[in-house]
Amino acid sequence: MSRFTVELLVTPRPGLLDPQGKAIHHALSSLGYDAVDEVRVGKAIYLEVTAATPEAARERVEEMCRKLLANPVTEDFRVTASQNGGAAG
Amino acid sequence: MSRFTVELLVTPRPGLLDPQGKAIHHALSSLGYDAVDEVRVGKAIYLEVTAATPEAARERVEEMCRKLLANPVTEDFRVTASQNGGAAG
Amino acid sequence: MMAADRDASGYGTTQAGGTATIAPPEPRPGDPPITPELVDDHGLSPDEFAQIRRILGRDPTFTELGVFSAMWSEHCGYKNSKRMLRLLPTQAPWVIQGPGENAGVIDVGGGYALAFKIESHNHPSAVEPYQGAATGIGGILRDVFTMGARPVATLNSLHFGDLERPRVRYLFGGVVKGIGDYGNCVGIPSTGGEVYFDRGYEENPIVNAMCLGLMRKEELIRGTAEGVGNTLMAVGARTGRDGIHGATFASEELSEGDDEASRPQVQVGDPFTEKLLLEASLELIASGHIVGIQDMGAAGLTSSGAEMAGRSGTGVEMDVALVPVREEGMTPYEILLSESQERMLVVAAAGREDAVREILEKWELEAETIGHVTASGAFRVLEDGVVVADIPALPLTEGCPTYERPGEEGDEVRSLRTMDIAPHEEPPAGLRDAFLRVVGSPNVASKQWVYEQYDTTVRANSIERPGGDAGVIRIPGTNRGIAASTDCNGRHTYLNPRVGAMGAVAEAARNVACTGAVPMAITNCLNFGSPLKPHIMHQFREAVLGMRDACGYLETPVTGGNVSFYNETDGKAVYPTPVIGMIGVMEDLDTIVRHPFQDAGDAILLLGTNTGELGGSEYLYAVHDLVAGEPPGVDLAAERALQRCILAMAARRVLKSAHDIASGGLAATLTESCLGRPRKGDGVGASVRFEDDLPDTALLFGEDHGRIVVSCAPGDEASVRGLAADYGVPCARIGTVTGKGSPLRIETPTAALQLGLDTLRERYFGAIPGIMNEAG
Amino acid sequence: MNVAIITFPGSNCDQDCHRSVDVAGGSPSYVWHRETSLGGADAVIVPGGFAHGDYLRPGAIARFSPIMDAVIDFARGGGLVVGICNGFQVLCEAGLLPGALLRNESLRFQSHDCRMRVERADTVYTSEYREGQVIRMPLSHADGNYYADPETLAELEDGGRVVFRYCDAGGAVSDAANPNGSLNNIGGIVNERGNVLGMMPHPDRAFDPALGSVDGLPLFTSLVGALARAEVA
Ligand SMILES: Nc1ncnc2c1ncn2[C@@H]1O[C@H](COP(=O)(O)OP(=O)(O)O)[C@@H](O)[C@H]1O
Ligand SMILES: [Mg+2]
Repeated sequence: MSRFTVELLVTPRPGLLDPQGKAIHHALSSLGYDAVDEVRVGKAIYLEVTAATPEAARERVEEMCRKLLANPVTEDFRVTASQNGGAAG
Repeated sequence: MSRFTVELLVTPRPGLLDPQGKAIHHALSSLGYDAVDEVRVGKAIYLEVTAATPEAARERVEEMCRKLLANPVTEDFRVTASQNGGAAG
Repeated sequence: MMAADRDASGYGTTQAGGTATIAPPEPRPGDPPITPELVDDHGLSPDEFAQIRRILGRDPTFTELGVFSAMWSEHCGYKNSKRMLRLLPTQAPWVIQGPGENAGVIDVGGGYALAFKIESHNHPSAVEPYQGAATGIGGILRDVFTMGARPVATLNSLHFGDLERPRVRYLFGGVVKGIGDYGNCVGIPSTGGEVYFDRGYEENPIVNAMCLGLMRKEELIRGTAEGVGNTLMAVGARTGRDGIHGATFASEELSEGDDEASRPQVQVGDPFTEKLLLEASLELIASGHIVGIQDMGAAGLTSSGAEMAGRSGTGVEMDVALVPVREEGMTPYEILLSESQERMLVVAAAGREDAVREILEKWELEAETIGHVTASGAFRVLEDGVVVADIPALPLTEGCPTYERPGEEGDEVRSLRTMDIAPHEEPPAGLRDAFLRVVGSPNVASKQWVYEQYDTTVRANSIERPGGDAGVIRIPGTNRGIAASTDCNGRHTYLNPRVGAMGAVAEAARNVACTGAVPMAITNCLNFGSPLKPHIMHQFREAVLGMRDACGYLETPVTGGNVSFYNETDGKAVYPTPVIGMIGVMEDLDTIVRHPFQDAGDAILLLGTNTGELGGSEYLYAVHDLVAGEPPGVDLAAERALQRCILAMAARRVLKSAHDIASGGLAATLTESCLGRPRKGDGVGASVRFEDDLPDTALLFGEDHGRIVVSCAPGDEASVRGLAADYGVPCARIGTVTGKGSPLRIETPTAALQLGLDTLRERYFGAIPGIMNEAG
Repeated sequence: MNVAIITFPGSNCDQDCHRSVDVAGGSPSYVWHRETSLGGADAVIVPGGFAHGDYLRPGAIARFSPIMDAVIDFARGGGLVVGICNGFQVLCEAGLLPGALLRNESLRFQSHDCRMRVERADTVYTSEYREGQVIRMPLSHADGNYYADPETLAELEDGGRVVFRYCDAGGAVSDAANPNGSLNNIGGIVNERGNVLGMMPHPDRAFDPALGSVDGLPLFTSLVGALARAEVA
C-alpha cells in the first residue's frame, strides 16, 4: 500500500449560471484585463489516500464524489491521482 | 493570438487550519472511508484567455493571481495553460 | 364575465395608436409540429387546446404553445384553485392592495404602507436544496421591491421529513444555508419562521419564504404596462437556458428517477446581482422615469410581459433578438420561458430610456430596450422582426380555464382522525420522560441552529429577533413596529383541514398579539398534493373554508398568497399545509411584550381554559409515534376575546411576559418561558400548580387553542385579572416565578415534576444541533 | 466631525453606521465607492455587507474600488479609519491591517450576540469603555475567523494591538466563548499607529436599548470625541 495525493476538481455544470465566475470576470475587466473571455469557478480538493495503486485511489475518490463530494445536480468532477504529493498546497 | 484555457488552482497554505477540509475528512470517515488521511480544499478557477502563446496566457493569469485571485497571506496558487479547453466543466 | 368568454373579436383590428394588422405568425423553421402528444407534454388538455384555437382563430405556433402552457399552468393560472380562493375575505379599510398584484399592501399607519407576500419553492428545493431555497428568497424579495417597497424582513416556513434520515438532514441543511446565504448577502434580516419535521414530508419538503417591505404610501407602484409607446426594457441578469418550463415543472408531481430530467431546471441564485437590482429598482421607481416594473419570475418574460399588458388592458410587442442572453442559439421559445433569476421587465416612460440606463449603470446592471407598449391588446413577440407569437393578452392571463373538482375525505385519514387516542394517554416511561421527549423533539426544540444562520440584526431595526412568539421590526425613524409570524401545524391540517387551517390563522394571530401587536392581515401559501385527486381537493376546499372563517372572524383579510399543488412523490402527498403569514402592527414599541419570565416573585397566570386536546399532538408523535385524533378545536369568539384581552394588557403595560401555547402544549410554553433566550443569561425557574381535572398528559401536552401564559409583577395581578374579566377571558393564577438557579416545578392533582433548567436547556437547545452535528 | 461612510454596491450596514455616528453626535455622510476623494472627511468607516458580492474572498474586489486609494492615503497619513465586519475584511485585503479573515470554524454563517472583553481602553476608539469591560453586541458573518502568521500574531500581542477579545459573560477568554475560531479569540485589532481599527462584531447594531444593547455606542462616542478634541487642538 502506498500513499497517493488525489486531486479532485469539481466544476459547475455547463449551462448553469456561475455567479462566482461572473463576479471575478467583471472584476478582472474593471482592472483592465480585457483578454479574459470567461471565468468559471469550482473547487479543488486534495485527498491523501492510502491504496494499492493510483487507479485504486482514483476509483475510491470517484466513489466518494458520487456519494458526497460533488453535487450531481449542479456539478461535474474530474479525478487524478499521483504518488508523493502533487497538490499545489 | 489564440484562446487558451488557463487552469488556476488556489489552495490554503500549509500550516493553515482548513476547516472545510477538516469537515470533509470527518464526513468521509463517518461514511467509512478510512483510507483518507488528509483533505485540503481550495478553488479551481478556469479562465478563457486570449494570448499569443500559452506562456503569455499563463503569465497574465499569474499576474492576476498576485493582484486579486489569491491572498498571499493564506493561499498558494499554481497555473497551467492549455489550448482548446481542458476545463473539467 | 370571464375574459376568455369575450372571445378574440377585438383582437387583430387596428385600434387607436396601434399598429396595422399583422399576418399571423408562420411556424418557425426547426420548430416541432403541433401534435396531440406535444400538447399533452405541455400539460394542456384537449379541451384547453381547443380553447386556445378559439382564442387565436387558428393553430398556435410552437412558441405560442409554450406561452400558453406556462400561463395556463397551475402555477400561473391557478386553474384548480381560483374558484375556491374567491371565497376568501380580502377587504378591510386598511387594505391598499389585495390579491392580484406582486404583493399585498396594507396601511400600517404613520404614512407607511407594508407590502408582503409568501411564496413556495418546494419543488426546486427537493431537487437542489441550497439553490432551490436561495432562489425562493430571491423571488419573494423581487415581488416586494417591485411594488416600490424596501424589503425589511423575511420569514420562512419549512416542513421536512424525519430528521433522523440522512436525506432529510441534507435537505434541511441545504435549505437553511441557501436561505441564509442569499438573504444575508442582500442584507435583509430574518425575523422568524417555523420548522417542522414529520414523516408526512419525507420526499417533499415544503419551503416557503415570506418577505415584508416598507414604503411611504405614495411610493406604491403596480406591475402594469401603461401608456402606448412606452418602452419595454429587460434589466438585470442575462437570460440563459435555466429553468425552462419551471412553472410547468412546479405544477407536476415529482417521480422517482426524475433527477436526470429535472437537471436543467435548477436555477442558480446570484444574491449580489439581486442586491444591485433591489437598489436600482427602488431608485428607478423614485426617479419617476418608469411606469411599471415586474419580476421575471415563473414563466419569465412571458408572464411578466403578458401580465403587465393584461393588468392595464394594453398590449406589448417585443423582439427576443434584443434580449441579452447568456448562451448562444437560444430560440424564442427558450427566451420567453427561461426562468433565469435576477431579471426584471421595466416599462420606461418614452424618452426616458437613457435616464433609466444611467441609473442601471450606476448599479453595474445591463438594460436593453426590447420592445414597447401597444394598444393592440396583444402579447406579440418578434424574432429579428419576424412575428413568432401573437396572442390576445387578456385571454392569456385571465382566460385560463378554471375547474372545481370533486372532493371527498380520504379513508385513511378518516380512520386516523376518528381513532380513540385515550389508550395513549398513559406515557410508557412515565411523565418526566414524556416531558423531556416532547421539549427535546425537533419540532418543539429551539430553532436556534436555523435562525443563527440568518442575519437577524442587519439594518438595526430588529426589536424582537427570532426565538419568541413573533419577530418585531421597527419602522425606521419611528416608534412603530411590525410583527410577523408564519404558522401551520401540518399534522392538525392533515387530520382535519378545516379545523387545522382555522387553527393556523388563530395561532398566527395569537403569536402576533402576544408581542402586543394588533393582527392586521395575512398572506398564505397553500401547499397540497395533486388537486386531481378527490381526497386532496377535499383537503384544499376545507382548508380554504377554515381560513375564510378564521380570517373573517379575526378581521385579518387575505391580501395575497400562493398555491403549490402536486407536492407528491410516487402518489404520496404531503400533509395539506396552508401556511399563514400574519402581519401585526404595534403603535408604540415601548409596549412590546416578550416571552421569557423575568423576576423572582412575579405571578404566573393562564389566560384561557385547558381542555386537554391531544389529537394530532407532538406528544402522540414523539412518544407514541402516532398521528391521530381530532386536532384541537378553535372557538373563534373566545380566540378573538383572548387576543383583544392580551392587547389591552400589553397596552396598559401590566405584563412582564406573554407566551402562547401551541406545539408541545403547556410543557413547551413553560419550558421556553423559563429558559428565555439562548446566550442571554441563564433563565429563571418557576413553580406552577394546576387544579384541572384532566389526565396529566392531556393537561401538559394538549395543544388546545385559545391559551396564553403571562407573568406580571405581584402588584399588577389585580389589573391583569380585572382586564381578563372585562374581556370575558378565563384567567387563573397558576404559579410564581422562582428566579435564577431554581428549577421548573409543576404540580397537578395527581403528579409532581421537578425539572432542572440545565436538563431542560440541554434538551431544548441541544436537540437539533445534536442531530445535525453528530450525523454530519 | 464629518465621518465618511464608504458605500460599496453590496454594503448593507452603511445605514446602521450612519445612524450610530448620528446618535453619537457626529455628522455622517455617505461616500460612493466610485468616488476618488473623501471630500474632506475627518474619519472613515468601512461598513459591513458583501461589498462586491464577495464570492471570491470577502473584501478582495472591494480593495480595488476607486475610493480605496483615498482611504489608504488617508490612513497612511494618520487619519482615523474603522472597518466593521466586511469593512475589517476589506482593510485586511487592502493591507491596512495585518492578517486575514478565514471561513468560520463551524463553516456556517453565524448571527447572534457575542461578548467581548475590552483589552485596551486607551485607543481613540475605546476611550469611553473601561479596560476589562465585558460588552455584548451582535455578530453576523461567515468569514470572521481571524488568522495571522505566528510572527504577526506575536507582534500584535506584544504591541498591545488586540483591542477586543471574545469572552464569556464573566470576562473569561475561552474556546467556548470563541464564536468562529479566531486565533487568540481576536475580535478586533488596531494597526501599529493605532489609527486603523478592524473588528468583526457590530457596534453599529448596538446603539439603542430597543435593540437589546447599547454597548456599541461608546465606540462611536470615543471616535467622535477624539475628532472633537483634534478640532480644538
Ligand atoms: N425557519 C425559521 N427561521 C427563523 N426563525 C424561526 C424558524 N423556525 C422557528 N423560528 C423561530 O423560533 C421561534 C419558535 O418557533 P415555533 O416553534 O414555530 O414557535 P411557535 O409555536 O410559538 O410558533 C419563533 O420565534 C420563530 O420565529
Ligand atoms: Mg410559529
